[in-house]
Amino acid sequence: MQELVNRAGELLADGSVARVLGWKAGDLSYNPEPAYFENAEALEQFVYNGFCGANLSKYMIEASKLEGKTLVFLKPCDTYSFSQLLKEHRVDRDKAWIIGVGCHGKLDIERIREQGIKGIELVQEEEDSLKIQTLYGEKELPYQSVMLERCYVCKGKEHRIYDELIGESKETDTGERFAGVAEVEAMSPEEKFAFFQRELSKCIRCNACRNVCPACSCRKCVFDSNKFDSAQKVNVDSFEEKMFHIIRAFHVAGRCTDCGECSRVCPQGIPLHLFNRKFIKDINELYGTFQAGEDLETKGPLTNFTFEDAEPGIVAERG
Amino acid sequence: MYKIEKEKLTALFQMIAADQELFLPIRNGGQVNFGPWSEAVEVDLETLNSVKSPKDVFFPQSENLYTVKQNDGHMCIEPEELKNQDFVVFGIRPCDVKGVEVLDKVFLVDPLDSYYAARREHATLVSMACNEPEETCFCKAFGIDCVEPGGDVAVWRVGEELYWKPLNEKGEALTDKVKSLLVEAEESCVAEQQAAVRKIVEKLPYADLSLDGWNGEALDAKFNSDIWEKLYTPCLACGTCTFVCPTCQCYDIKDYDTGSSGVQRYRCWDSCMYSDFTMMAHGNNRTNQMQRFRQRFMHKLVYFPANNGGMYSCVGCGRCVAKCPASLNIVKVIKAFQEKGGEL
Amino acid sequence: MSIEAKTEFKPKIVAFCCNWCSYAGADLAGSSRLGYPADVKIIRVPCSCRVNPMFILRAFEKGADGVIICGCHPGDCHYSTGNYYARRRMTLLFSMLDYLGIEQGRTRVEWVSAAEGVKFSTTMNEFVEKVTSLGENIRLGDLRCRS
Amino acid sequence: MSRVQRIGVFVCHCGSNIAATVDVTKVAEMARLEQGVVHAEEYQYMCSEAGQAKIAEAIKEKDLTGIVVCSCSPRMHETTFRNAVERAGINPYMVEIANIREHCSWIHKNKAEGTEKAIILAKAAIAKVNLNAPLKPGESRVTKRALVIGGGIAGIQTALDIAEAGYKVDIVEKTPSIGGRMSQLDKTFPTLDCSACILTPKMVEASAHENIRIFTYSEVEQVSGFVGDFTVDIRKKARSVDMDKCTGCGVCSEKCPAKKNASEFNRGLGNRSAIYTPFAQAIPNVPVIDRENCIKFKTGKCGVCSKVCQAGAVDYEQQDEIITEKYGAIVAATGFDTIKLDDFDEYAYSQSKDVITSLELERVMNAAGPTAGHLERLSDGKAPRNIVFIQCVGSRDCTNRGKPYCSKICCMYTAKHAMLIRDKYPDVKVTVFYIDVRTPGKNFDEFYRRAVEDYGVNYVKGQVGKVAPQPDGSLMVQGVDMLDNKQIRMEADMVVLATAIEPEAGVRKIATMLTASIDNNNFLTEAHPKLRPVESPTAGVFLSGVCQGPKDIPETVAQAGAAAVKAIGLLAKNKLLTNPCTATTDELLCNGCSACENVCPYGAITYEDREVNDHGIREVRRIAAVNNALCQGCGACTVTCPSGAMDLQGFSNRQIIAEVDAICR
Repeated sequence: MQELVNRAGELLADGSVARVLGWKAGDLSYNPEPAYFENAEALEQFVYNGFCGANLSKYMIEASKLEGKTLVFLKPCDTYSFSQLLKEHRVDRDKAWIIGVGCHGKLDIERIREQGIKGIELVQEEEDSLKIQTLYGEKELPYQSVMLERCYVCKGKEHRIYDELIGESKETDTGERFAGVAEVEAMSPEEKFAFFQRELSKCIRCNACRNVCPACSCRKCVFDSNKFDSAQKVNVDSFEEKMFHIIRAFHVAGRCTDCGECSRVCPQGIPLHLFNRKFIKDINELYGTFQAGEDLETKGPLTNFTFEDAEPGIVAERG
Repeated sequence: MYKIEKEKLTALFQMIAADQELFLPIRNGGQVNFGPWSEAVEVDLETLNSVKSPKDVFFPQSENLYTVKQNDGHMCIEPEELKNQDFVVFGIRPCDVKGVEVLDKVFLVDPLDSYYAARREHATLVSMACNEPEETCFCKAFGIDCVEPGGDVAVWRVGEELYWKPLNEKGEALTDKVKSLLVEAEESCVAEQQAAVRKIVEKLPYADLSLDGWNGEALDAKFNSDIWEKLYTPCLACGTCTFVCPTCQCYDIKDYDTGSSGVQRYRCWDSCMYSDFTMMAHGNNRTNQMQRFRQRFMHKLVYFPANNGGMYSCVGCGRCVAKCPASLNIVKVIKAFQEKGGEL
Repeated sequence: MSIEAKTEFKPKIVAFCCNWCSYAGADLAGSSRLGYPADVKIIRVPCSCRVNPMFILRAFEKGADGVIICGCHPGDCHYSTGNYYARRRMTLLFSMLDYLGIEQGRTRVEWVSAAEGVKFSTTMNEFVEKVTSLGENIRLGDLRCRS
Repeated sequence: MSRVQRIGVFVCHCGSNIAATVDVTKVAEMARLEQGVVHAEEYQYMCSEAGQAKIAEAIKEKDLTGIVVCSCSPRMHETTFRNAVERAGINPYMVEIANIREHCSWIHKNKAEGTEKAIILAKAAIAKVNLNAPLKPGESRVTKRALVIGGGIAGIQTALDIAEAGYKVDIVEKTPSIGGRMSQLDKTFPTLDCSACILTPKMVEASAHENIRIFTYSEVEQVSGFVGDFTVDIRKKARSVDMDKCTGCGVCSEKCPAKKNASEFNRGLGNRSAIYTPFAQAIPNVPVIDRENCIKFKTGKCGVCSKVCQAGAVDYEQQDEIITEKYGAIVAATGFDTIKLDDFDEYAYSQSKDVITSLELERVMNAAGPTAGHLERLSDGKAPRNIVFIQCVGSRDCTNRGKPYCSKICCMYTAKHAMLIRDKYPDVKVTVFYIDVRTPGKNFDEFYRRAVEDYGVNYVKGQVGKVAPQPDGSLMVQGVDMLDNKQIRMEADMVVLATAIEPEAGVRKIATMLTASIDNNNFLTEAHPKLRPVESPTAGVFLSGVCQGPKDIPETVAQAGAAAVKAIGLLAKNKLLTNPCTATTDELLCNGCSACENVCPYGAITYEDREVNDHGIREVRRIAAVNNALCQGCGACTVTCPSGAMDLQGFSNRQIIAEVDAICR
């Protein structure tokens, strides 16, 4: 981490960048926040640890409007989001100084709490394990057991776009990316319906999933505007939960890099990635493997077609 | 003071729910929220905070106000029926009880909110003391004692027993209803645990959070401080903090055209974090996120106390601390001003 | 389609037809007096690629029991490529609806040329029969719209 | 549009067409209750003078801002009513049609049902009109030049007529010479005059005309733009001969050592050299080198043609050339070919040289053909004594090996062939197997009867099941005589197949380039089968000749002229009004993400950095800009735009949703 601080300090000092976009130590050991640092003094609060899951690429939309370059620290998966945003002209490459940071997988505080751990005073990251001091005694957990869902199906620790790289990474993808989707696909219509009904009924329409999503970069979301008179502030009816999440998933289909932020931030722990990943799975199966944000050239699957594309009837045929 | 064995809780719930609605913390899809009791649901009294505060028992996230119908060219208005049945809220935490008191200040003053008032009138609150406060708790800062529950009935969970103490007539009435399941008990039975929990509260990371300087007088100094510019930057402008908050009371009023069964005029929670919050014909009086962000905390810590004899519209439940996607929260705001002494 | 079922339940069905092929196909069905149930109501759009998934969900929200999209045959799009985009969009949307446990039979895409009055009418008859057999759309509707 | 509308609803009886199954009075009554409706009436024929007058009247009296007509399909009368309201002083795009005839009264027997549906359709139209906004068509210029694709008799005639009217016109022909199928024919029915004699003068006239440019051995590569302003890339394939230098002496072809190449012009019955002109009267009379079979190109050696060419015209280095030209109108005259007979083995076409198609027979009978006009068996050169003609080979054939339609010309040309043979070789026996003999057309039936009565051609109603080549080289023909219902076995020494015709292979590619639709049989479809037979549904694209459907020469020439007139009518205009139902961007919602640009088939969307004032926030943003002249209003962009910044005028998101809501109530 010190390496990051030093390098940031240099670049600030020699004026290569006007500010640094990184993570600032929180008031609890697990809640660092995305923050700008303008000088060395501020950098003292810089932190990079297992709880720095936040994907900073979306902040670059605003940062692109500021004077001078912004140094941004991006994890491997964050760089997919950045290049997708670049492809959509939402960020300015010339305004960004990208330092790709290593990643050992990021931690999920909710998973830690699910282990029955309460009153967390201090979390210490050790090689492969977490030492957690709580008001109710000390606990130890294997690091690998409490990572964010996305880390178990990591797209790989290779940065897609960067100016320089600092730090080592460790592969964490022990899971099967589409297992969750396949599980639902295997259900009967009734089970599927019940499953999503249960999950979505928790939705409080706080829009955290949308507002954190790098693909949901619309200046004004259709659900906030009257263009479709589709503006909604709340799910009055269970239909509206579906409407919101289906359309959101559809709007980011072919653009979603599967960064997993939506699931990370949902206060009700709804597995929102199951929507986006369903589209990704279908796209891969029907139109050939596609990974948004992998490069800047490839045409998105929904702004593209082939003469031989499957007919919509295939949905029924697949059963 | 009475007590009842924990195994008998289901019997207790059955008895309460026999002739009225019973709301209590229910675990569904891995999350705990308040909901109506039934044999089918999984009651969870262990989890400290429900994700959504119980406020929506009284102030639902959305509720229809009235329906406008058209019969061959003529308009007619059908108001929504007000709550007219008694019901019980069980397991509401001391901080959330305080939250309801905050809402009362808004909805039970002139002009009275009849929808809210009807629900309050018919509700009996069974408030439950906390056993294991968490690092996110800071109710103490607002003078709340998490082992001295308010409401109509106070309950403590000690060992295998649940201790039950009516606090007023409503409480007595409910107690009479379920007397057959209760046995007399000594006040002192809970004292030991209360002491133990109070000790823990002293050790909480936010134990010494001070609200010095947060009051009506502080308006200009706080409002004009440029700390806000630094504080708000990570804010994603989502509504998580406001929607999990037990005291946020802002709402919007919208129409929904149901087609054949008329146009429903309903109200729903709104969030001062949203760009169209208080949007007016000319546009919006808060044009950027800093202003929206500032509004939320100024309201809770300055405007509200200024108008309500010093009562803050925050109760330290810690939900925003736990849930903010950008790890922002009211504590960070309060501290930031402490450290910088409000200046800078 | 069982007669009883038909008499007790009449589905609401929205058909989006592209102006150049399918709408003309529907006209031809009409001028050829090729009947199909009155439950089908047609909305004219310039091209199948104009059909936004939001329109389809909106129809279901407001009480439709089935939605069908008709466009020119692939290769014959008046705008040359519109229906290719529509094909991908609808395939993915339908797949998502299926994933959510919504009955497959409630949505359909059919390519109907201006010359295929017969196909239009048979398609609509089939579709109505299918939707009728599925009954009222409960899973994907806003209950406020049901009285 | 926020402004409150004053809507008038007009319900048409269409005589009894609508009124019989829809209670029009009820429809008008119910419409009156809808939001914005201030007037509703019904009338016998809304499209009539009187009907339109009623609309105008109501507009004046009730100060209407929007009109809903419940009548027949908008494809029928939308324009009629738009013009009517415009004359009455309101914007033509404030009209919506509820199609209660084709989509309602004509298909629903039960009056209650029909009425209920008609009311809903009316409500949907009313809901839409409530959100209509006045639209103003833009203007686009007209390039005063036409393109004719195909240099057969259809293309030549169309080009000549357009040129005669004083407009420039280019012909693009993919083979080395214009002339097309007609140039392959020997004689024409029913007059029996020589095909070349009537075609050649037209070819010469076309090539000599000051307004006509001819690109032979060329193909259309790409078409962009729209009516009045098409941009077309034409590929001039390398001819390997300099057209300016070549004198057409023909020595190169004589001296060319690679002589054994099947002659396309003679349907492969004769040979040609590698450097060749397809036929004597070819225009231009300039040879091409068939690089596939040219020794020089295959081995690098040879080069005889260039040695013997006095003019030094042979140029092995020549490259394909792309010519880009603008056109106001495009006429497709791509013509036809005979179908492949691979699936018709029972006729032994592939097994015996003496089983030929009628088009091949044309070459055999032609003085310039492979047999110099002598009727002889291609297997042994012997003169045939028994010739059997088989009709409808692949025509009126609903198995998927053939074509469901009637090729139309076969009955007549077979009568012609039979007659010519009997005339020239009276001792040759001619039998024709037919399903029906179809002779509608001036002097056609007379012609056919002459064949039977004066020339003793033996017509047998029935189909041939098998043609079996015999060891002695003769052909055993097995068929049925349906009239006296008996099996027939007869020996023939030559069999001629009246092979079905189908559109030229390249037509699908061209149709796609022109965004002109084609039917299941690859014929280009007309805008209206009766009322607009020579126009394609795509504005500015016209149809000439067999590419639209089977035709004989006089029909083709007539349609070619008609297509020309339509093109001239277009070229005569200085400006065109463009469809105002185009996409527009809401600059405050646009993300500048390029999604719309990626799906626009017309390249109508570009991006510009524009300063916007977003509720007080002033900043420069990348925003999509739609070129209204290019936008054709398909709406692809509107769906690909997640924020809904892209919307389509006349079919806006809110309009369509309003219709949906109205229908689902």
